Amino acid sequence: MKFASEFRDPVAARALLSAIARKADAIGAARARPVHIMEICGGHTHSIFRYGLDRLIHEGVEFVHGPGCPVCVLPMARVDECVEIAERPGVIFTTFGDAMRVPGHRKSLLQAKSGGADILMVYSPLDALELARRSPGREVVFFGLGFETTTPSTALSIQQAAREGLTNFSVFCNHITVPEPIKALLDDPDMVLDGFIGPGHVSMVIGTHPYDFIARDYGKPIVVAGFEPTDLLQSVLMVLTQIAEGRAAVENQYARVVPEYGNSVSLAAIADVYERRPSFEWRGLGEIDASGLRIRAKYAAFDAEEKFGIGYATGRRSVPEIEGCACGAVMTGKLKPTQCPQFGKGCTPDMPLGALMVSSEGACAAYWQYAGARETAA
Amino acid sequence: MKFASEFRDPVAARALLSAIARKADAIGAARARPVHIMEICGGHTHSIFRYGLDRLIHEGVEFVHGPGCPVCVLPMARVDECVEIAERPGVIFTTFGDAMRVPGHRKSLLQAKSGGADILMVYSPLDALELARRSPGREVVFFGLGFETTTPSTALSIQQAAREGLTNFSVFCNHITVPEPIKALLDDPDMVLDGFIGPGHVSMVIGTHPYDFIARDYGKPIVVAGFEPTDLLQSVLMVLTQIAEGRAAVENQYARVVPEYGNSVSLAAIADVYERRPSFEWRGLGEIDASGLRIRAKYAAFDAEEKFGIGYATGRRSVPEIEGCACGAVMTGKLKPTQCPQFGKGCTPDMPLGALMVSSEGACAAYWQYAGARETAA
Amino acid sequence: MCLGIPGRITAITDAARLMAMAEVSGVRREVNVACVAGHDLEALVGQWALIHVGFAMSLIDADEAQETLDQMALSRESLA
Amino acid sequence: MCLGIPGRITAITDAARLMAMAEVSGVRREVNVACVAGHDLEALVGQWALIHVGFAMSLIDADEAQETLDQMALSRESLA
Amino acid sequence: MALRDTHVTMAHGGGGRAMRDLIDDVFTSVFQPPDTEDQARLMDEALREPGARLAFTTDSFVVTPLEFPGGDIGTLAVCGTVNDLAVGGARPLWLSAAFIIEEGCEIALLRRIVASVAAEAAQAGVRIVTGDTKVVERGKGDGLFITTAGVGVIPPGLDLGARHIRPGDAVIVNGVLGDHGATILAARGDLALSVDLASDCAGLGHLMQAALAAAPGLRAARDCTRGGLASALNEMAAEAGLAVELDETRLPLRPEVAGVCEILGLDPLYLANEGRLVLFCPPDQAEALVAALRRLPEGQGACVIGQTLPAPAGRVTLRTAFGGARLVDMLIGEQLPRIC
Amino acid sequence: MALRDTHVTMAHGGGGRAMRDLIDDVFTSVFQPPDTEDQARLMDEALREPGARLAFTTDSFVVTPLEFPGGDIGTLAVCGTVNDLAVGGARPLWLSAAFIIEEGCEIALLRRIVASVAAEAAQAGVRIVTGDTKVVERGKGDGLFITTAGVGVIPPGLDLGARHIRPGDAVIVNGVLGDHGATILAARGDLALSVDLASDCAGLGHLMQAALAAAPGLRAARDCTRGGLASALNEMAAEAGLAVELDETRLPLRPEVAGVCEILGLDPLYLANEGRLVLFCPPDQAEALVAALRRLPEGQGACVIGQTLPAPAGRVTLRTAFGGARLVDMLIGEQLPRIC
Ligand code: SF4
Ligand code: SF4
Ligand SMILES: [Mg+2]
Ligand SMILES: [Mg+2]
Ligand SMILES: [Mg+2]
Ligand SMILES: [Mg+2]
Ligand SMILES: [Mg+2]
Ligand SMILES: [Mg+2]
Ligand SMILES: [Mg+2]
Ligand SMILES: [Mg+2]
Ligand SMILES: [Mg+2]
Ligand SMILES: [Mg+2]
Repeated sequence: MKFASEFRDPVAARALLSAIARKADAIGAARARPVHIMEICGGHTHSIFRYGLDRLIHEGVEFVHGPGCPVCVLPMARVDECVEIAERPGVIFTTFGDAMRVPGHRKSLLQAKSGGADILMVYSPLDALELARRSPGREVVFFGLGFETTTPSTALSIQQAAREGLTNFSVFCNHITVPEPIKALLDDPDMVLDGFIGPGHVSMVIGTHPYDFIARDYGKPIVVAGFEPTDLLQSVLMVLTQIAEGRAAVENQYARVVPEYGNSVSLAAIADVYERRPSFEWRGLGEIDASGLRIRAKYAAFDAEEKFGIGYATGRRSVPEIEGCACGAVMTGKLKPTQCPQFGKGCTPDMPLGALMVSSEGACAAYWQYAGARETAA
Repeated sequence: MKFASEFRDPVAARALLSAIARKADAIGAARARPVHIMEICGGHTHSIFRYGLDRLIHEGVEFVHGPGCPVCVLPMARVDECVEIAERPGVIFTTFGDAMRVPGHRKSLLQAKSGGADILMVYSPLDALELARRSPGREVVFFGLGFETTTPSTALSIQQAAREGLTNFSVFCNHITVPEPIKALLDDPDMVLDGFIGPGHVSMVIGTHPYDFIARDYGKPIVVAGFEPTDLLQSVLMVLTQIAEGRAAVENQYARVVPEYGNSVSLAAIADVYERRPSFEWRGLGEIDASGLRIRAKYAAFDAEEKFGIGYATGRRSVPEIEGCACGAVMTGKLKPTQCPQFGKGCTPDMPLGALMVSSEGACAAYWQYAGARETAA
Repeated sequence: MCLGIPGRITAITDAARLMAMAEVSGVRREVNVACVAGHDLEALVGQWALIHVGFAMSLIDADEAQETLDQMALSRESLA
Repeated sequence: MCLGIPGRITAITDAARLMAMAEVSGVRREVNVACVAGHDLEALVGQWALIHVGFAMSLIDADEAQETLDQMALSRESLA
Repeated sequence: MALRDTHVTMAHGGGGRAMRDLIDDVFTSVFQPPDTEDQARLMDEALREPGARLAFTTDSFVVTPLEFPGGDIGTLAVCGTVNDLAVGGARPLWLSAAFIIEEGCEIALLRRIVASVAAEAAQAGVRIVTGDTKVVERGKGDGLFITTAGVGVIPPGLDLGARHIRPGDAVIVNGVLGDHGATILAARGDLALSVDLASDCAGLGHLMQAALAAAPGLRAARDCTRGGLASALNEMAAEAGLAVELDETRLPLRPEVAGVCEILGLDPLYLANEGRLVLFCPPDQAEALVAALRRLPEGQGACVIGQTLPAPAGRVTLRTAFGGARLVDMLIGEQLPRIC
Repeated sequence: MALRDTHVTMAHGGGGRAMRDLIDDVFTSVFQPPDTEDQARLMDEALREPGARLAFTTDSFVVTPLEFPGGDIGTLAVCGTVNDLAVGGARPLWLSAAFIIEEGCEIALLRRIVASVAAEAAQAGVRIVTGDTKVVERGKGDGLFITTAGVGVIPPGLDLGARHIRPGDAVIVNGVLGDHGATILAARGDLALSVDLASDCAGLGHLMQAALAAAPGLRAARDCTRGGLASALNEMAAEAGLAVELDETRLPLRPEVAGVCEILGLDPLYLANEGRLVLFCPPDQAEALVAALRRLPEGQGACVIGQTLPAPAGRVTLRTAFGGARLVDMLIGEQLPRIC
């Protein structure tokens, strides 16, 4: 596959691993005193485990798995609201596949579907739009979730629905943004991170400048990275190099896809359709100021919160999360997944308790699934 | 079963058969010159075959099976309209079971159901009413068909729906009346009938006087009969007795159920809800003046013809019936079912062509099913 | 046509809607009794009626039934 | 998060709605090209784009890709 | 791992851990099949006897409601296949059981039905040796369908079949007709009938062994399921090339079943049974056969109901109480309640 | 009588003439079962051999769409059960086939699928000896479900099974992975993907005979169906009490299948197959085994993909192209397309 296979070259990977080892040694990183590098994006977590990079890399480099899986950080109360909408008569609730298993307080969408709710898995909001066109008697709701990468797709779909005058299409908006939770993490006094791998696909939309504050205000290196294994290794090397050189800058390893100033069409669509919520709740992290988007009043006809009088629209706030999970500590790098008392006991991928066990992107699920952490736990 | 088993007594039956034989001999009835007695009602046809009375009775008495099966005489065009209504989105079309198999031009209700139409078999219009109460989002249509026996049940159901203010219940009215087709038969110059067995359950609603014209104007005996085998035999004996005595009167063998003037509540309900159509089409018999009922304007909200703009309401008339069937001749006693060129060939109970093969009440179907006429035909 | 069957009214189930329980050979079904109801609904209990498509259409007259049977017995005796 | 994958635009399928056919390893899917469309839609045909949830989100810059690969080769040589 | 879910979701059909847990916890733990491989490996000494033959049959079971007075879809699934083996003279040995589960099915219900399957199999002396589960989306199933297949062994020299029936043979049933069909009609609820009836569902393997012992000349037997006694007799008369004449006064029928039929205008000869069979034997062995059947609970109501006649081939008639006769033809489609 | 209907109605399930016509015209005329009784009576000389055993298995088949590139539900229903017999070392002999048909199913479609069943059975050298049809109401089925059960004979002395696997055994597959799963995902249409792929659906009975001949030390084989290669290996590793290590560079995969997986975020190791099996044999017989498999059309892509290790018991890992390793765990529920 062009623009992918070239970046999976084992020889190049070995070279990068050696270079990383030398650089790590040079800055004195060791198992006892590791350099902590957070990959913000769940896709990067996925790649690390899929290719076994965590086992291959120098033992002085420790990956900290960030909050960048929008499925994982969805709070239970929002899932409850999805279920509530999906169970309304006449509704066809459409969603990306991996959101189906996220537990709410009562049930997941998968369970609601088994109970009779009309829930349909789609690949794209365009498919939900097409379904709405073909089902004039039904209300088609699309479960809009995701970071800045995904936000343009729902914004463009809402604009298209408005152009066509569709009256039976709406989006249940749960879009969130990357910079705000990173800022929250950096503000944590217990924070141990030495640098960041920046999210490649978020950045293709927003560009690299939204991360300037990380380098400028907090003095931490960040390298926006592609998702292939050599992309990741090269980015780690670039972070280590900055550390070695005492620099902190925003660098772009993924220039083949990420333009410095992002994508103007996407940004315009987002700005037209969405506005910031004062605050939004993240599973494991709690409320974070200005971290979520909502649909602007001019598109209220396509806003499921308005149409169904549900969620932030009603002023109702979230029900508390479940007790006893260490997701926050794992997400901020303070604990490893296996150090959570629930890991593999109360919390497993088939009955997830915390955020990070939900999607295969989640740090705990990835540990379980790919890293064989189960044996460690058992 | 009380009021039934007593009338199935083989000893009494044998006595009645002997009395009939003597009476038949007395009036000179013989295989070559039989007395033709028409049982108007399909229920009587059914009993005759179920108990094998046609084989037991004196060979000079020949039963002619009348037009008294409302399922059989339903014209194809009306079935087409049923299908049209049933296939409308949102409709639940409810019907008595035996109407499901009646062929229309395109298909039967059974076939429409297999094609996805929401068609439900019910035992009573009350069940359709209850379904409408429980299904506020759906339009529940009841397929009202039947003679005067059944008409009160839909009239009372419509009155009840009106009292409750139900807006999603309607009746597709195909009710027909007995006296008019009998008059049409009697007016046929080729008519060969010597007397009638009158329909017991129709008469419990309308009483016996509506048949006065048969005796008075046409000089034919008629005995209103019950449905058990000895009821039928006794009624045949009463007809033969009238013939022997040169009388023609309306007599009531079924006095345990049939009051002389019928049932006043039923008649009032019919009069309140229904009015006569100028004319109605009968399968095999064509249009017969004043032989069908329609829902009065004051109950238009419960009239499926009005609600769906279908049928006689639209002024559209019937599509012609299929060629080559001898139903009319069989129904008027001119031919026996086995004499129809289609019997057992183009026309069988699983693929009925004509009216009389449709329901097991139909003369041709009864011949096929119970009398072993198949071998005769084959 | 017009399948009808004798059933015994065993209880009034909903006086307002004129509904009663009818029993045929141990089989129970709720039926409408509008056509046979007099002033005293309860008086129906224990009576036999001709049931058709969920409606009690006519009360069955036991005397008339007996008379019909007697009539048949007559033709039997005349045979003997 | 944000599963994205390089695909080649092979045809414009609905210019009004900005839809095009994209191909990934022989798998075809119609995608929206609003984010990458310039004045001449047809110019997209043959280009590679990053596809995410049915949208072409960004054109892939082959020169930049080569530069990144060169960069990697460098660390390989520095190893040798 | 023990299943924590209360309802079946699509995950339980996906081939992964959820499916394995469902199978292990709900099915395998109860059936305890002999092999871990997805095939049972079996042998029975009777199969090695020269002249012995293997009997093999299958049926899918679809019934609404899944549970009803007298049984559930699980008892049906075992009895139906055991009976298809037994009526051919085979000793039923092993059953497979494949479950197609609709998303949303309650797991507690599933456990009850699996328990029924196990109990009925134990009663019939057969083992559930292999199985399968599939989950289909809501609206693409009806709660649960079960398909069983059965393997048995026919001892050397035994050859039951309609072609052995001779004119004059006695026609015998093992009990009252139509209980199952009438029970299901009422249990379904949509006709709003209420009646104290229970399905006749029963495994007839032991009964057939008793029949073979009592009437060595037994010609053929068949269980009367869908389409009732009438359909079974029509099939057999056609295969035998003979006529069957039934005696209406001898047909065993509960008043409640007759009542359901009178109300709905149905013919009890066409009502489904799940524990009834019809047997053909030489007339001189009929008495012994009936007596032997009556000794077992599932043969309590056994009686002779008619006889075979040389012709016309394939015709079944019913002699009525007053000497009339009517054809008992094959049903056309399904029996639909009549109104008129 | 020849069936004149174009679509199945409830009448075709009612036990009467319509049902008989459907069965006679659509099924029996094609399968020509050996018996008119509702049980097949069978014997195969191989069964009488001392030490021979009977193998018995079942599967229900539910697939949307019913017809897809490379096969249909009928080919699946035969191949699936033939393969379950074959991978246990049995020679497949007889199949039962039970059809649950949704009201409204097109009869022409039914005929095509029945023809597929017959053709695939002929190809596999098995006979459809008994069967059943049921009709369910619209909205209570999904067009058609087929349940097959299969009976075969395992020759004396042959005992394949996961418990015989030893450390160091070679792990072998017979061809590219995931074609069936990817084909069905695309054919379903709801993801609007279009790709030139065909199901790998194939009967593997002949291939297993070739494998047994080439590698007399063959330990075990299993077909990789729902849950894919990963699930089959996890089950076998657990049963064997060993670890399995796969080599990523050796896994045979079509670019199109990889493409479908990349787009949807799926792992091809979990994609369903219907004509793929995984075999375990002593390392010194691996080469001969692969060569023998490659000689048959259904073994064209055969190759060694890994080996067994003594521990940890039940663990399956994948060695990646650059020497990393990841756990290949049992799937949790179904694989759901990922977006993020
Ligand atoms: S194991 Fe579960 S509860 Fe613990 S940190 Fe991970 S996701 Fe949260
Ligand atoms: S056989 Fe058919 S066409 Fe002929 S009279 Fe009877 S119903 Fe009519
Ligand atoms: Mg069978
Ligand atoms: Mg059976
Ligand atoms: Mg049978
Ligand atoms: Mg299976
Ligand atoms: Mg359902
Ligand atoms: Mg199997
Ligand atoms: Mg299988
Ligand atoms: Mg298998
Ligand atoms: Mg069967
Ligand atoms: Mg369906």
